[in-house]
Amino acid sequence: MDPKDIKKFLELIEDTDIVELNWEKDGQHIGFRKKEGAVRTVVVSEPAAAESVPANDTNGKITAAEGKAASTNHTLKSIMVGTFFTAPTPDSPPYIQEGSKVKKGQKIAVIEAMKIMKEVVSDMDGKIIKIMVENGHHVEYGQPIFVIAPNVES
Amino acid sequence: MDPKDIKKFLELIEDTDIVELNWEKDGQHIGFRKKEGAVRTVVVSEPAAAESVPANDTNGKITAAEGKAASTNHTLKSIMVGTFFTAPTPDSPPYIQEGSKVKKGQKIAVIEAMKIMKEVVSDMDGKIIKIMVENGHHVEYGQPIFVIAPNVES
Amino acid sequence: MFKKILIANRGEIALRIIRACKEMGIRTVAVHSEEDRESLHVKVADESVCIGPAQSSESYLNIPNIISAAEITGADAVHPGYGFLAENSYFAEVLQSCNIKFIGPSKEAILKMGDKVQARAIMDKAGVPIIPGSVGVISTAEEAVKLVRKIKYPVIVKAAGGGGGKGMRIVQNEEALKNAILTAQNEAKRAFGNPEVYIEKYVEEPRHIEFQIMADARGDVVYLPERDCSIQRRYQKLLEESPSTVISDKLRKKMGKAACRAARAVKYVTVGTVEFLVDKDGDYFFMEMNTRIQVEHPVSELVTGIDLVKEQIRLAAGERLDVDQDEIEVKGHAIECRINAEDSDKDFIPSPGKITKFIVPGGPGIRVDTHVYQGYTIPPYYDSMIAKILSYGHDREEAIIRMQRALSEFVIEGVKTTIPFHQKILANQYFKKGEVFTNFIQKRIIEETSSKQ
Amino acid sequence: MFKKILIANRGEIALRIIRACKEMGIRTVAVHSEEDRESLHVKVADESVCIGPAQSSESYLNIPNIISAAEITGADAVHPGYGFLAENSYFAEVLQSCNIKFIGPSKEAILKMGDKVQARAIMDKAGVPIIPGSVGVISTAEEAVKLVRKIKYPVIVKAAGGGGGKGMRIVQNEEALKNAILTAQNEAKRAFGNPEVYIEKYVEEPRHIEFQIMADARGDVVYLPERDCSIQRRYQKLLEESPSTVISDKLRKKMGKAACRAARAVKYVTVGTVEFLVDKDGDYFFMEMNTRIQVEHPVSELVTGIDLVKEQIRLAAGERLDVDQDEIEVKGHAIECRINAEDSDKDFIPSPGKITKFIVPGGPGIRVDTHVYQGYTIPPYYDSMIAKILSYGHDREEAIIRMQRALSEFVIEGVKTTIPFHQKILANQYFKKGEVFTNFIQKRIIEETSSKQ
Repeated sequence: MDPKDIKKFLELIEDTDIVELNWEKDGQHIGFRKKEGAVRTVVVSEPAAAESVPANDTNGKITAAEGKAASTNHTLKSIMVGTFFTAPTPDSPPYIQEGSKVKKGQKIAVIEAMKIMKEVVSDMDGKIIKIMVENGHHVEYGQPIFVIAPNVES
Repeated sequence: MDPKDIKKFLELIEDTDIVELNWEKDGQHIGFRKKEGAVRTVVVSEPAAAESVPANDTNGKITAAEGKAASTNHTLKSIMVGTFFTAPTPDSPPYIQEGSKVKKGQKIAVIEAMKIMKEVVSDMDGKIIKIMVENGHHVEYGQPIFVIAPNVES
Repeated sequence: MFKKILIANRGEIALRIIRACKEMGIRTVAVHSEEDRESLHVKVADESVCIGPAQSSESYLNIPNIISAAEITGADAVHPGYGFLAENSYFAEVLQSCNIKFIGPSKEAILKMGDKVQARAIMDKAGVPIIPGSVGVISTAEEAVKLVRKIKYPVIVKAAGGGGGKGMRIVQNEEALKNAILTAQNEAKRAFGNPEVYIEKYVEEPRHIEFQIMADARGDVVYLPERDCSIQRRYQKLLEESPSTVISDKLRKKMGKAACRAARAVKYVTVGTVEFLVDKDGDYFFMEMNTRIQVEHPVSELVTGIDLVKEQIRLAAGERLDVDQDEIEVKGHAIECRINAEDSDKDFIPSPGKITKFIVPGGPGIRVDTHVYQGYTIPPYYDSMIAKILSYGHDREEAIIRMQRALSEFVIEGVKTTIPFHQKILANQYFKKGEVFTNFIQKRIIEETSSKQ
Repeated sequence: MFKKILIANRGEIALRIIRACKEMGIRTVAVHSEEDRESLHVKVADESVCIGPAQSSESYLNIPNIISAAEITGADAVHPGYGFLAENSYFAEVLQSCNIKFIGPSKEAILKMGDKVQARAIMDKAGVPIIPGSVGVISTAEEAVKLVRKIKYPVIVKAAGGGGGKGMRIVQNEEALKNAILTAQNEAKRAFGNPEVYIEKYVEEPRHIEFQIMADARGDVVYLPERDCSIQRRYQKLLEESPSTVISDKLRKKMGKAACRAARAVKYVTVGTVEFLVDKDGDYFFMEMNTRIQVEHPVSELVTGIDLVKEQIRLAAGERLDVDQDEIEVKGHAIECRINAEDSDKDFIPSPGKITKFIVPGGPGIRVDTHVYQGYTIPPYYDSMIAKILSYGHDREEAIIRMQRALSEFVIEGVKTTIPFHQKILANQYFKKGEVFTNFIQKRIIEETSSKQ
């Protein structure tokens, strides 16, 4: 992440009551948490057009590479409201970790709602790039919970 | 005036309570009168930049000529509120008519306010192009009352 | 008292409830669909949770997500507003099982009043006048023919699970009756999942008069002065006022007491409304009970000074009524106009879109309840009501003039609204004289307008 | 009754007067400067006339153009609002000579109350308590020294033609007195064209309590419950309420009657306000009379139900009072916050400019009087007040909470406003207890804030 971008973000959240900010360039997600409040999420699902244009300097090459990744990475969003857990019980090991390979249909988390645990399964074969919600935190409808890099067919 | 422009104006005033509309291209004035209401005036004092650019077809030449006139013509505005008269008494002949040559300081109208007649004098040597208010009608502050073409020093 | 209330609704009523909570020192949780992120109720609440996509069925009617939202935010009560889950007894039941208080009556009271046939029987037993008609559900055409020979035509066939005019058929003679029963059953099944219908004598040119009641858990019930909601279009209320021009002090007392009996008969707690039809002779008949706060509650607030939403919350929390019947009196006159984003010139088709200019009326005697603002985009998914304008005056004439003044000031650009239609109603001579029946819009506005053209 | 009223003012008060006229069926003429073409009062009036350039001296104070505007539009009365020409006896006189009714008292009453020294003498004669001090104008320091030896320090030197704190000097001892007289005379001459000064005993920690009166041409006068306007900053009122926390029913009656005597003493007609200082012992002293409608009139409207602007117009038209003193009672409690486009963090410097977002509060018990809207540009030429928010509650506590709720909803972007400052006042413990004196802002807000830093 470019230091200029970091500075820009810090300026943006100054004077707000945002206490936690997650920024993901490849998948183009911005998640933030408000003080005492519910989780609010802004999802920019389409990477900006400019980023997929290969640039012509050293920095540019990196951008181009990132741009390519961005167009393939996938965000799995919560379709329910509840509490997010990375493991089926407090004592069990987590289903997966960042970097884990996953199969389509594989259990990767649970969300507890109304005393019932609902399993979250991966919707594709690939690799977990990022777990976007901390274990035990709340999720709302539509909130990004995982970034998955699909297996490249080549 | 272009028939298209006329049509555009008619569309604009449809569904409004405007009952009288004066449009002056050279001096760029638009005056309109509301039903039962006070006179409302919009003054666009600067001719649009585009009009001073000579165009390259037959219509264009006329536009260009008008554009030139517009940049030199002068609008005399009322600096008081009252009733506008073109003559000192109902029986007298009018001070001037459209087309009259006038000298700076020459009486060209009177405005009656609070039973007192205040003279309106021309603020330059030139020719009256247009009397913008009808005899006996009301004027408000800043309302254009005359368009004067100054004498060209050549 | 509750510490945190989740508002399971949107729009102006969500905002209204949040306002009451703020004034009571109760924290608030707004829930919202993805579409409603920029809605005012979300911005004004202390917390907010997105509960689903735009479609109501997946968001504002999504019971698991709403209850999860209450759980993760630690809300100890849920206010359902009106519409959506407000009269859903299952929702009330699930909340109860989760130890979250439903701000409304018991699930039993909701169920009893929700079944129109059962409600009729309970009212009859409680001594509340009901419209002559079938005692229970009508199953066959033969049964219907026999009944109607006694009560005479015209009659109306209604859905037991219904409301809002759906599944209703007015029948003028015996030939039409059989077919009407079948059609109504089919329509009722489609609309409410319940094909049961019943028959009532059709009251001609009635007024829609309703009584707001407040009841506590101890069984004390009081009524507020009536609201006249006769100005309706296709069973949708457009303009409400209090008091009514035709209800005498004596009749008010009689009907008010009947409304209280209705509430007691189902052990009603919190606030509710008993709706009556009043015929030309001043006879009144129970129509139905709304077991929730209503859109038009502010007209009663203006003439009595009672904050109904605060009272509703207090009563739901188990507190006692703090006002006696004889302390409640009508003072002045209030009118509400529901401003909808609809094109009244084009058969009231909804007019969603971005509000490009919005200047609300103000000054003396005007109250505005709205969740929209300049720059807000009205989504096409929900109710078209975008504002309620209320006027208050010393008398009906002043309230009407104030409303006319307010509507003339109200600037809404970017969408079509029903403001011009309300201006027609307010200027109508029959309206000014107070001669309003439930057919007013059809007879005095729509037919008169078209006959002039 | 008048057929057409010209409103010689701008801003919220022009809109307020137009609203009253609309409700009375009177046509309206707005006058405006070139700068104010887009102002709401111009849009809402039936007609409008541009009377001059932006500067008030050339437009809203331009008597010939305003009277011409009344003549060409055929207005039969002029309402001056507050400020500008509202207390200009010459304006009242010229209108009278043109057979146009000035909506206010006679020019004689304006003159008498405008000269503070003369007013003191008239009040003294009428049995209205005045602050001990000079009987007339003080010309020399020697005269002053002699007087103050009798009434004791501290004293205050005031301009006879003054108001709003200009030309005022508080003097603690004899050494400072001579200099104070000279300085005040110079300042008064510069500000009001009249160097005359007088001396009063300085009342410490007083409350500013004022009584709204209404008087008809027959000489009947009634008073409304008091307004407490002690919350001031540099003699400018910020927040007003009715009733006051310290005025007993008995004192209200005593002061109200004194206010009526004050009005009768100058044959006052229409509405006006008698301002008093009330000291710690509950003794009250006449301060001045405002011979016009005031900014804070709506708080009295909310607690009495009387529409003061309508009454003012009725009384100016020669109609009689239609309310008796014993019919006027306080019901509930009302608060007004004046929202100014000022930066309260930067010594209240004005903050003109474009309003980029504007969402007004609403719901129960809230009244908003404002002439601005989203997209409007606040010009730098006039008063910085952009809105008045009023809250009404059953009691003071509810009114405060409602106001806090309303201010928390009020969104104004693009300019700085005094909303945060009002929030500080409302949250202050001394304010909540009702312990407010005219030094409240200085002592409880500004000094406490700076001592914390």
